[in-house]
Amino acid sequence: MASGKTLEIRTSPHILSGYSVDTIMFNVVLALLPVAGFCVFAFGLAGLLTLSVAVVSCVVTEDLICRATSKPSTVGDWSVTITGLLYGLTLPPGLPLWMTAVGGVICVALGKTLFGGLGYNTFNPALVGRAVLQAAFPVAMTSWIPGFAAGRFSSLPLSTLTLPFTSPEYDAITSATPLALWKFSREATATSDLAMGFISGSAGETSSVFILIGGLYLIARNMMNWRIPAAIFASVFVFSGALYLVDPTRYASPIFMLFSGGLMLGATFMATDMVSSPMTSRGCYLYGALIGVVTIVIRTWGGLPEGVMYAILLGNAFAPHLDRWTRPTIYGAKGKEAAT
Amino acid sequence: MRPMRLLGLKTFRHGVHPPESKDETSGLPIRQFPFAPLLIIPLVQHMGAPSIPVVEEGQEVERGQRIGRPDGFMSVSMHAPASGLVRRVALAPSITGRMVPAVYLEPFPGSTQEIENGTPCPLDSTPDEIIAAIQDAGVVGLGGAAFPTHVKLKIPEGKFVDTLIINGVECEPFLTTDHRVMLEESKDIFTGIRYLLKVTGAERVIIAVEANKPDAAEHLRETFPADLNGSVEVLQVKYPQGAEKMLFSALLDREVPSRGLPLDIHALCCNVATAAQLGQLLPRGRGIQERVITVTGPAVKRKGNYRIPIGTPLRFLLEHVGVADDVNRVFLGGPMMGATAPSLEVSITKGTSGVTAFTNTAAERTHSPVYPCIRCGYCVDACPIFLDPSTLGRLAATEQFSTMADEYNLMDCFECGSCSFVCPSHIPLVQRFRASKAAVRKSKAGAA
Amino acid sequence: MSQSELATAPAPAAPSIWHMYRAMVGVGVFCGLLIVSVFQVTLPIIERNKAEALQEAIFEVLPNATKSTTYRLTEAGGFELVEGEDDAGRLVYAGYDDAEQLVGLAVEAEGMGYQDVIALIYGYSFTEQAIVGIQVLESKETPGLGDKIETDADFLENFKSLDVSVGEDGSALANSVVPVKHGEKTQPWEVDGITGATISSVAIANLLDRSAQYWVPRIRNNLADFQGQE
Amino acid sequence: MASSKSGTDEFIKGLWNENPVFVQVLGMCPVLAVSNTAMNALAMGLATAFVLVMSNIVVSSLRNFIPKQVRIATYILIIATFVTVVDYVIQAVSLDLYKALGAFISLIVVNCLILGRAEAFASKNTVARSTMDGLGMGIGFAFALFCLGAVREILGNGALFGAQLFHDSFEKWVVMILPSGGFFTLAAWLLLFNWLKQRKAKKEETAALALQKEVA
Amino acid sequence: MADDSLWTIFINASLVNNFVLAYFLGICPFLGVSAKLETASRMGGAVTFVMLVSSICAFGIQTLLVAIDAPYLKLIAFIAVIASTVQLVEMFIKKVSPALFRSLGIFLPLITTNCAILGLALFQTNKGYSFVQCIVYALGAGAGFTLALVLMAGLREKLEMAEVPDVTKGTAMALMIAGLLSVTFMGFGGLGG
Repeated sequence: MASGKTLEIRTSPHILSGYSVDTIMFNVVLALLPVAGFCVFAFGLAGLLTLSVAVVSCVVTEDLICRATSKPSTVGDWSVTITGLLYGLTLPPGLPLWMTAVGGVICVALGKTLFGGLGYNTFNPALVGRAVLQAAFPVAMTSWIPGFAAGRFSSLPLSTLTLPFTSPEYDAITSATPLALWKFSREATATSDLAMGFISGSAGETSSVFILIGGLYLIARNMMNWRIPAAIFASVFVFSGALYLVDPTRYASPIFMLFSGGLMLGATFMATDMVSSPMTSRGCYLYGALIGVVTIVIRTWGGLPEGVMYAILLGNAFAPHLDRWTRPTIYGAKGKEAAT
Repeated sequence: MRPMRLLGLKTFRHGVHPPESKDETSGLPIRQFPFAPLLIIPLVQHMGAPSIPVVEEGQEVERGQRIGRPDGFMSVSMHAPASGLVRRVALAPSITGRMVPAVYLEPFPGSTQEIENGTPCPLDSTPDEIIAAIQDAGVVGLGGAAFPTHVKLKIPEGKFVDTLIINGVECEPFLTTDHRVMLEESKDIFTGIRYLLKVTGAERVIIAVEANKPDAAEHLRETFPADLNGSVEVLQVKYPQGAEKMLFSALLDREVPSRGLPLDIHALCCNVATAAQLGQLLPRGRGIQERVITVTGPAVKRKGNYRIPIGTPLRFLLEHVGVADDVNRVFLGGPMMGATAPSLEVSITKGTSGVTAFTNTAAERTHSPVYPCIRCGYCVDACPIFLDPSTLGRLAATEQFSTMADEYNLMDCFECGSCSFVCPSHIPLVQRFRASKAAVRKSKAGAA
Repeated sequence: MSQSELATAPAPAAPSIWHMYRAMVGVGVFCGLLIVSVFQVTLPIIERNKAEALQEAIFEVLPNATKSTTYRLTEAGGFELVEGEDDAGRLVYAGYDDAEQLVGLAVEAEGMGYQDVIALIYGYSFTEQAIVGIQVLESKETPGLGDKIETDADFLENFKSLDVSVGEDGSALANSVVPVKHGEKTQPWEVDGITGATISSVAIANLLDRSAQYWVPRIRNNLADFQGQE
Repeated sequence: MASSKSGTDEFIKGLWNENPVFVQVLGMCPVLAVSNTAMNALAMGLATAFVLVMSNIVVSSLRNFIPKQVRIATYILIIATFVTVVDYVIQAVSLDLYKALGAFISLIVVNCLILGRAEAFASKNTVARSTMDGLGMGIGFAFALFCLGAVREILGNGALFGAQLFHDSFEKWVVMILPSGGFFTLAAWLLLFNWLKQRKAKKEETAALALQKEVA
Repeated sequence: MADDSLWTIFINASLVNNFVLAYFLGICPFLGVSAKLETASRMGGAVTFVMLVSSICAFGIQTLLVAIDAPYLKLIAFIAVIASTVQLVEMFIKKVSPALFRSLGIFLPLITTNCAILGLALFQTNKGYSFVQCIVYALGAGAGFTLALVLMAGLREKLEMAEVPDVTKGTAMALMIAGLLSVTFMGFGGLGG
């Protein structure tokens, strides 16, 4: 044996599980690809452009901020790609691209890097961008184009290429989302259409099936906390089901509530953002239940047809408290007094 | 908290599943290891006060002869692992990196493996006599902690033990010593158990074996003496089940109070190899001269389970079994809790249960970059004592040590390494906790 | 800042009670004089400003009116002319044209909007039995969305002639004012909503309905009270 | 307290180095609440400045007349008086402005800046110096409010002082005139100030280092 | 307006028009006392309590001022009475419950000049609330203030352990969080309708 060999000293443990932040993040991106693919299929060029601009603006912003602060670029950990993809999937396709880009900058700058970057964003960055954009451009953010339009691969909605900082003009055909239809005219949408995505809505919220496939993949690989979506779905189902039983004409059916709007996407990919969600198991159940209940409250009694985004942001704000309240009792705490 | 019973097997809550890596050595019988040209026997091989040397430089000793006497109750005797010449009584490097007093012993060429018998301690002695004999035999916990066994067995007034647990879990990856001992020395184990039951007054004994050692469990069941009250319990495979606290909650559904002792829940845990040693030594009146050690890891050429004399220098050991050229890390113990050998000059002690050597390529994985904590919660789900390693890690990074100790129970951490193992950000959590604990102790000492 | 520091400032040797009284009373007198004099000076201007603003709003919602008087709902259910600056009680404003002919009444109404209370004044025309104009006095509706209730041309078109005719028994409106989705207005008592500002437009329709249900029958049953002016 | 400073110094410090909003972060409620347009912001700033100057003058001229024990009560009384005065004056001048500023004029009374200056400065200094201090702080406050209001109005309304700046097709950033926009804009200004401060500190540090080297 | 249901008043005061996040009232304690959860929740409790007391006082003063027809004394009367009431309450608590005083006491003088208290008094007068409505309004405002403060404290404690860039540290970061909370609370819009 080579006697001059230097040994490296490290403290235990000396083996690791093999999971790494970048592999987890990369797998989330993979899980999002079917959803993104369906978005492009349903909304054509508009969907493709919205997603691309969202991702590019987020990635470029992060890279530039890293450069400006002379830190090594953190683009390689894939987290900002997730942010960009998720953010793009929450936007209405056909949103003026300059707004998409502005929102992307807000996502990364306000939502993430100014708080210290990966691991320190207290709110889900994608939702920060979307919420600020919703507040800034309420009209543009609630103008939906119908999916599966003829010629969607050859032409763009009028609003997409609006010049920066100017107001968009809209095509004659805009359509209401299922939730808006229900809220303002009590029209329910067929469940099969909801599940398969033959509806209008944000880029990524229209196909529940692909969202669930992505979610199941991540759960199977233990890269997502299944308790959060489970708790959200359960609380939404129970709460809206109870209301539905009280008065089916006033309150929408629980199935409709589950499959409409951004609930699927939000519960599966946004609420489960590791950094901004609680860590303890019981905390995750409470967090999910809170998000589910607030969503239904806003949808049912609030002024907006959709409330998932706000519910998740509120959940993020509660996350530190949930972690604190549900911190597990340590081993042996039972007999602590007896011992001392 | 109820012990989990998945697939009908008991276990504790949380914990991790590192790759076991035991197949290469679990089937290899224990083999005797030769004497090194120079044995360096540290006089601190256990928790507590160092032994006091009773030999002088230039003195000839016989194998099994006492060379150190205990310094008070919290200390044990030390015996010569080989017949030979005491070269020096001086400082030697230890695993902690500090220099400790040691006896340098040069075995006579052709020194026999035969051992001289001392005064036997029969099974019908009084508990106090047995305890004295155990201290005299230099027995310490062979699982790794090296806590003097007789101290543990001394039951204070007013306390009692109802269950004795013999720990054959061996949850550390790579290590197979306990496995082999259970297969090959079951007779000694049961003899040891009889002594232990006698000393502690326990009513029953439970031998705990993980499900990945079915042959050992089977063998112990078959040879279990009919007159002994007890059983062999097979547990689910999970790390760190070998920690006695985890064993108590898995087997008995009892939790040792925070900063309390197993005695508080009327249980006592003893490593299976320790029991085997007792069974071997006490009836013959001998002291410990050697122990079974698994030498393994990707860098080791002739892996195996060896009976190695105490004091064998690491360099001699590795040269004898042969290691790959690109070896770059050697651990004393397993990869989860074992310590890195600071140099090849340290020697095998009573607490060494294994020697694991890694090559560059095998260690590559652990070189991935450190990311910020993403609060994935893996560590929270892994920690067997339900701490919040994520928050503790952040607090450690910002040096909020008193918060860590007062609000987040830092001092309950026993550094099993589960959190660091699962951390996808590769944050050296255990390392931070060790440093933080040291800082807390220092400030407490300063305050007092 | 300030308060905690102030509280902990060490107290010097106590001055006499007289000093404290002198200081408090002195400052009090000074302050009182200042306030009362400013109040006296500004009061008429403020009253005039308010009256002018009100007048403007009344003429805005009653297109043909050039003169207005204020009436109060009496406890008996009738209306009496309000003299001078008295503004107690529930008031309505009668508008007259150049020929001193009563053209209608302006009524103030409030209701909960999306964010906060929306306050508005609307004009009720006797001849048309309809609301002929509204003006929002106070609203905190979302800029860009909810504030369309003040700017959206299609929406304001509703109130050029919104039917609030009284039903046969004279105690309630023949048809309630109801909000409908944008572009689906078919009846004169329906309010064509604003897409994207549904809540705010519905709020307007609802608060008009509530107010008209209360006022219009009372006004019609006491028409004579307003004619007394001539 | 800074007895060697001239009146001009007292004036200047409030404008920049001790700017009540950007540096001391005082009186945040009106800063955020009524800064949605430049006009409102400026009006509010000037109203606050007026109350600040007047109360500083009165407090400093009465400083030997008011016993310590009742000073806070009398200061509040004096401030509340001037606030009431301002309240009526604005109502008389412009009803629209009064409506836009709403209850926040009355709330000047609890602006910690004013009580803070009365206690920390006016009660210990001459009338002249207190006036200058009040003017400096007041104008600094109004200036900061204007900075906020201008940004919010330009982005949120495409206008400044009600005059349209851009073509009709300018898309208004509604968020800027919403409450959250107030928080964000002030945060952005503070970020800018922090950045400038740090850059200055860094420059001084490097200059000092260079000097040290030269000396060595 | 005065015919609002109590539930509507409560929801509006606490969530839709949250005093801190929509009206910017009580920003100073919001930024100043929100670094630690412990103090934040106690401050919230103290403010709610003082709001309740001063709301009742303000209702009484307003009734009196209307009776003697002296509207110009409103501001002075409010501020003076609220300040002295808080002092009296402080002394009373100190005597009756020293434990409560220890947890709330240090905040009481700070609260006197908190604009949320005076704002509450002015708003309830402007809205012409009845006595019961005033109490519900005060409770709602207090609950909303406490909620905002506690959420803020939780997030700030979490960020205590973050490697926040130097430019963002301090008030700027607090304001950014407040802005994000304010955006979040926009979701409650229309709930009180």
